Amino acid sequence: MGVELTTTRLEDAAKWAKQGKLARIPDWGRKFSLFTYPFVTACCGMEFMSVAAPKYDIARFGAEFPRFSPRQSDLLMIVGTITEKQGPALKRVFDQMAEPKWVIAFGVCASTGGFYQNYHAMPGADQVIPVDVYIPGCPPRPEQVLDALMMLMDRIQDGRGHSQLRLKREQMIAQKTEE
Amino acid sequence: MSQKVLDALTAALPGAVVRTGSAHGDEIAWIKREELVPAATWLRDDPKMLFDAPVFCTCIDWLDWKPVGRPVAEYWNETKPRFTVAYQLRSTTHKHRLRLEIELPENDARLPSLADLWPAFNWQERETFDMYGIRFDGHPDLRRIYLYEEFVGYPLRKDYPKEKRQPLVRRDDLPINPIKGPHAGEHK
Amino acid sequence: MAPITDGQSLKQLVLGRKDVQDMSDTEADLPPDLMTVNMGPSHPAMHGTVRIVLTVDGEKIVKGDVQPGYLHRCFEKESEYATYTQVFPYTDRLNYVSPMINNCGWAMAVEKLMGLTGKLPRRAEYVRVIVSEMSRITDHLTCVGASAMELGAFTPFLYLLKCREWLYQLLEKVSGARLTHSYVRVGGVSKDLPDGFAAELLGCLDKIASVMVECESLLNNNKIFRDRMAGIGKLTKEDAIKTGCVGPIARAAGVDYDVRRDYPYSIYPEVEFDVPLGTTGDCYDRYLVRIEELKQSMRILRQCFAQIPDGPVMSDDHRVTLPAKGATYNTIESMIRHFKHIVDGVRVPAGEGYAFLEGGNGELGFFVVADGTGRPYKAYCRSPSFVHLSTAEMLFKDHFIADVVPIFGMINMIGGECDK
Amino acid sequence: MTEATDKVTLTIDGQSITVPKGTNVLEAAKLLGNDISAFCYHPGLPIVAQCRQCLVSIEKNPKLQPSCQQVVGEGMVVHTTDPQSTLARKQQLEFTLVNHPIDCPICDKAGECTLQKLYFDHDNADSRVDTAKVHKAKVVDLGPTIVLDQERCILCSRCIRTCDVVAGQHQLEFANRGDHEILTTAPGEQLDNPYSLNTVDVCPVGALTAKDFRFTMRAWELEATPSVCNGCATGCNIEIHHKNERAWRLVPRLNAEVNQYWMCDEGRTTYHPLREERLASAIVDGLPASWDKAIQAAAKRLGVFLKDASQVGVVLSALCSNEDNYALAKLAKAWGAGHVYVAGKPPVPARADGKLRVADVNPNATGVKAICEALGLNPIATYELDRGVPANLRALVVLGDVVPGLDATKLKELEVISLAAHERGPVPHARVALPIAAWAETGATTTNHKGLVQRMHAAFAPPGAAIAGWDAVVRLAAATGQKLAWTHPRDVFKDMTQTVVAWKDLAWQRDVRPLALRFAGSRG
Repeated sequence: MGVELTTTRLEDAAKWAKQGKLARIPDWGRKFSLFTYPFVTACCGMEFMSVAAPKYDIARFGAEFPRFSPRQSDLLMIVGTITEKQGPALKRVFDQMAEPKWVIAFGVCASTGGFYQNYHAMPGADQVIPVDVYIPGCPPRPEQVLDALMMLMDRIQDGRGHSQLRLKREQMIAQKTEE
Repeated sequence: MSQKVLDALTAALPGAVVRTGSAHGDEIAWIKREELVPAATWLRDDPKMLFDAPVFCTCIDWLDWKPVGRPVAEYWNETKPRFTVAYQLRSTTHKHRLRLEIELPENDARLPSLADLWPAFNWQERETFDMYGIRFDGHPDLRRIYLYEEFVGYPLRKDYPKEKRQPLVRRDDLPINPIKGPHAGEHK
Repeated sequence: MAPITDGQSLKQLVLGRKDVQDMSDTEADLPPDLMTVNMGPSHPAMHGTVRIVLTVDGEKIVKGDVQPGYLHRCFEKESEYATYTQVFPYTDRLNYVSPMINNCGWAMAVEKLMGLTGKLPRRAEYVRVIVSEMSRITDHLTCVGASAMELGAFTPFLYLLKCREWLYQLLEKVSGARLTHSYVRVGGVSKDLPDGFAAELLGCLDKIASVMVECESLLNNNKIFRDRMAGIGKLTKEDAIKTGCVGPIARAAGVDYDVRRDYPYSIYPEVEFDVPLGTTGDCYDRYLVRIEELKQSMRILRQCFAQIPDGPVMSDDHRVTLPAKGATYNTIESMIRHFKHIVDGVRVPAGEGYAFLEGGNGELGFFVVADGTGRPYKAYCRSPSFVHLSTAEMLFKDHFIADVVPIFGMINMIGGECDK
Repeated sequence: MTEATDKVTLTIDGQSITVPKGTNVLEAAKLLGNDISAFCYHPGLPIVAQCRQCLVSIEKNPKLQPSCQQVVGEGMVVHTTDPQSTLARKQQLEFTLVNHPIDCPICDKAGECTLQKLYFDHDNADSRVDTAKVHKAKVVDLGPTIVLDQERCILCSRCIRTCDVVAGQHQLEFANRGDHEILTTAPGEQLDNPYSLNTVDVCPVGALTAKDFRFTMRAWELEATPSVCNGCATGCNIEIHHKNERAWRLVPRLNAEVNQYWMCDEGRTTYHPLREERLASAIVDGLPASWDKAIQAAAKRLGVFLKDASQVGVVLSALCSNEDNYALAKLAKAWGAGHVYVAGKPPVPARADGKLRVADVNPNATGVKAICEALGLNPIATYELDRGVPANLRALVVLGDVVPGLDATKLKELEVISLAAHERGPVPHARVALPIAAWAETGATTTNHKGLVQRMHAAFAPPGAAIAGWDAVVRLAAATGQKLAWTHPRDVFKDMTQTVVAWKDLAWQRDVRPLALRFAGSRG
C-alpha cells in the first residue's frame, strides 16, 4: 500500500524539480523521516506508548524511531506535564537538538498546564521553548496524535516551523549584513 | 479495633501520651514532642507492639481550620499549635495500625526525626520538610525533595498562594507578554 | 589496516592504546577518583522522570542520589481547591497506569469519613473490583513490557501493549475514557457496566492468557533477561519491611502482605486468590510476582463475573448521589440538591481518616482531613512508588550502571504517583 | 458576683454551655457549632419568629419553641436533633419550597442562598408535591437600586425590618394573603433609602437583587477578602468579593463598634473607581517608563531643589492609607521639606445622617492628622493654595490624585512628582508619575473618624507596574539619598506605632487569604 503513496510523492518531487522549487525537497524529505525525542514525563506517556504500539503504529508516518539522544533527533515530543523543576532540563534538551527542529506539545499539560494551575506546574511548555503543534486532550487519543503529526508534516513542508522560520530570518539578516 | 494498643501505650509511657482517640476505625495517639523517640522505639521493639512497618508521615496545617458543625472554640487561633505531624505505623505480625500525632507550634516547628528507627521515614520526612517546613532534628539528609533548592517558602502551608510560581527558566521571546493591566483576566 | 585477529587487537582498537601490553593494568591507568554520572531527568531507559546522581567507581555504583520531584504536580494543593468529586480526575493522574484503583482509593477515603464504608450497593462493589483488577492487569502489563523493552526485548513490549490496548478499549466502553477514567464516585460508580461486558472481558482475558504464555516463553528462560534480572537489586525481607516496601516488591522479598487479604475491603473476602511470594527479593522475583499477580487478577475477574449481582451501582444516600435528571429539571428540591452537589460538592463531616487499598504497586492510601465543607481540608496520598523509590539508593549500591535500568524498571516508579 | 448573675448555663443536645443572660437559644447553639436553620432571624434585626424554621424542643415545654425568640434560661434543656423538632423543620421547609420556582440556574443568589443551604443541610429529600406552582411577578422594579422577584420571595420580612431599623423608613410591606401573599413597596413609596442594598444582603433567597451586581458574576465563584470601605470617614468593615483580579461587589462585614451588619449604598459602589483611569506604569514627561528610570528621573529633578529643601513640598492624602502617608511624611521630615500639605475631598454636609453616613468623605483624614502631629509636622490644607502658591515652593511630591486648590496652571509652574493610583487630578501634569496600588490591592491600615485604626487586606494584585505606596516612597527615598529600611507594610506599621503614641498598643494583623465563597460552608 505504501507504493502508491510513495509514487505520488515522488511525482510531486519531480514536478517541483521542473518548477525550479528544488529548495522544497529537503523539507519534503524531512517530513517523512522525523526522528523523535520523546521527552516523556507523565500520564501521556501511556498514550505515547499506545501510539507507538501495534494498533496505532506511528511507523506508518516515518516517525517511529525514537532517538534517545537529542543530538540525533529533530522532533521533540513533550509528553506530559512540565514542572518548574523540569524546565531547565527541557530547555537544555531543546538546545542540544540540531537545527532544524520541531516541537510537539503532547497533551493539554504540555500545552497550557491543563488543570494543573499551581506553584509547580508550568503553564505550558511554551513558557520555555517554542512549540509548533499543540495536541489537546488529557491524554489525547492516539488518533489525535497522528493528526497532529500530519499537521506538523504540512508545516514542515511549508517551512513554517519555528526553527525553520528562525533559520530563514537568520539567513536573511546574514545576507543583509553582507550586502 | 486496636484500642488495646492505645491502652498499652498509655500504660507503658503515661508521660508521653497527651491523649488518645479513635476516629473512623483509625487509632490515634497524640504524643509529646520530647517523648516521641522513646515512644516510637517502644512501639517498634515491644513484642506486643512490633510496629515494624512504617506507612507514612505527613503534616496538617491548621491555619484555615474552621470546621462546619463544630463549636467555635475548635477554630484555629493564634494560641493553638499550628501544625500536627502524623506518623502512621503498621505491624506486620500483629496487623494493627496506629497513628502518632505530634502538635507543633508555629514558631518552633521542629521535632526529632524517626528516620533512624524506620528508614522509610527518611524521604517522608524530607517531603514533610519540603512541603510544610517542619524541621526534623537528627535527620541524616534534610533537604528539599520535590521542589528545587531555589524555591522560597513551603507550598502546602495554607498561607502559600496556590498559583505563586517561582520560575527557574522562561523563554525570553514569549509570544504573549503577560502584562497585568486593569483589564487583565477579564476574558478568562 | 590489518584485519583484527585476536582479542588484544580488538581491545587496542576499542581503547585506542598503542601498546597492547598496557591492557593488563588498565585499572592503574584509569583515574583513581570516583566519578559522578548524572542520569535523567529525561533518560531513555527509564520510564518516569527522575534524576539519579550516581557516584561510580569505574562501572560500579558507590552512591546513587535519587532526586524525584520532576513531576510534582501538587496533588495535595490542587485537592484543597477542588470538591471531593473534582479530586477524582487528579487521582486518575497519580498512578496513571492503574487509574481505577486510585479512583477507588479516594472514594474509599471519602466514604470512610462519611460512614459509608460497607454500605454501598453490592453491585457497585463488584464493579469497582472488576475495574480495579483490570487496571491492575494493565499496570503489570505496562511494567513488565516497558522493563523488558528497556532491557532490549522489544517483542514482549509489543505483545503486552497489544493486550493492554484490548483492556483500554474495554475500559473505554465502561467509562468513556481510555486512560484517565474518573469512573468511580463517592458512593458507587458513575454508571453501570455496558451490556455484554462480561462476555467481552472474559474473551479478552483468554486472549491475554494466551499472549502471556508467549511472553513468558520469550522472557522467563531468556538468558539475557535472566542474567540482567536475577540476583540484581536484592532486598531482604527485613529491609523490605522497615523501608516501608509493599506490594510486588515486598512480596518478592518474601513479605506476606497484601491489603486485599490482610485488611479486606470491598468484596475481596468473597473471592479466592493467592498471594504470590518471592524468595530472593531480586528483580527476577519481582518480575515473576507481577506475572503471577496478573494471573491472579484474571482469576478474580472470572469469579467476579460469576458472582456479580444485579442492582444499583450508586448508593441511595442523598448526601452523595445526584438526583435523576428528570426530577432535577422539574422539582425545586432536586434542583437544589443537584446544584449543591455540583457547586459545593459532597459535604463530608469534619474529621480525619486514612483509607488504603492494594494499588498496582502496593498499599495505596489517602489520608484526608475534612472540615465539613465540600472540599478536603487536606488530602495526602500515601504513594507506594515514593516509598519504593526511596529504597533505590540501597538497591543500586555495588551494582553496575547498566543494572540501574532493570532495578528502576522493576521498582515501577510511576512519576505521577511518586511525585504527586 | 456580677459575673455569676450575668451568665446562664443551659444544655443543648447534651452539651452544656454558658452564655450571657438574654441570649436566645439559636445564638447559644451557634456557639456549639450547631447552626439551627432559620430564615427570618437576623442578629441585627428585631425578632419576629415568623418563618418557624428554627423550632426546637425544650424539656418541660409541651410545644416546640422558635429558638430565635426563646431566651435562654438557667438549667434549660434543649434538643435540636430530636425527631419531633427535626420533623417539624423538615415539613416547614417542604412548605416553603412548594411554590418556589426552579430558578437556581438563573438565580443570582444561587450558591449563597439560605434556602439552598438549609434544604441541603436539613432535609435533602425528594419532592412530594405534584400540583402546579403559584406564579407571581418576576421582575418588579422596587427603586433605583433593586429588582424584586416575587416568586422567589419566601416572605421572611427581613427586608421590611431592615428598612425600618437601619434606614428608619418604612418602604416595604406585605400585601395579599395565603399563597398569594407578596412583598411590595409601601403605598406611595419606593425603595430608595440610602441603605436599601442591605436588604439584598439579608434576603435569604434571590428575591431581591441589586441592579449593580445582578447577572455580572456567579456568587459562588467569588472570593472574599476582608477590608474597610474607603467611601467615607466611617470606615465600615466590608468584604471585597473579587475574582479575576477585579472586585465585583462590596458587602458589609460585622463590626459591632463601627457598622454592625450594614453599610450605605454609596459605599458599595466604591469598587468601580478601582478600575477607572488606572495608572499602570510609571510616566516620565508624558511617556511610559520603567520604575528604575522613573525613580532616577524623579530623584534628578528633585535633587536640584533638595539642596535647599525649603523649596520642596509634599502633599499627604487623606484618601491614602496610614502606611503610605507615614512613609511620605517620614521622607519629608528626612528631607527637611519646607512645605507640608494635606489633600482631601471637600466635606459633603448633606450626607451626614447620624447613622453610618458622615460628611467627611475622606477615609483617612484622622490618620494623617495623627501622623503629622506625631512627627511634628504642621500640614496646611491644599485648598489654601487657592490663594496662591508660596513663592519659594518649586517642587511638589504629591500623594494621591485628589488635590483641591492646585489647578493645571499652578501645577505647570511646579516640578510635580506624583504618586497615584489613578491618572487624573494632578497626575497628567506631573513631570514624573509613579503608579501605586489602590486601597483594595495592598495590605494597609486606615483610621476612621473616631480614631479607630482598621486593617485592610490585599484582595488582588495591583495593575501593571503599580506597587504599594510606601514601597514607592522607599524607592524614592533611596534614590534621593535617604534610607527608609522597610520591606513589608508590617515594618512601616511597626515604625509608625512606635511614633504615634495613641497607636502604640496596636499590632499588625496577619495577612488574611481570600476565602472562596463556594467553600465557605456556613454561608447563606
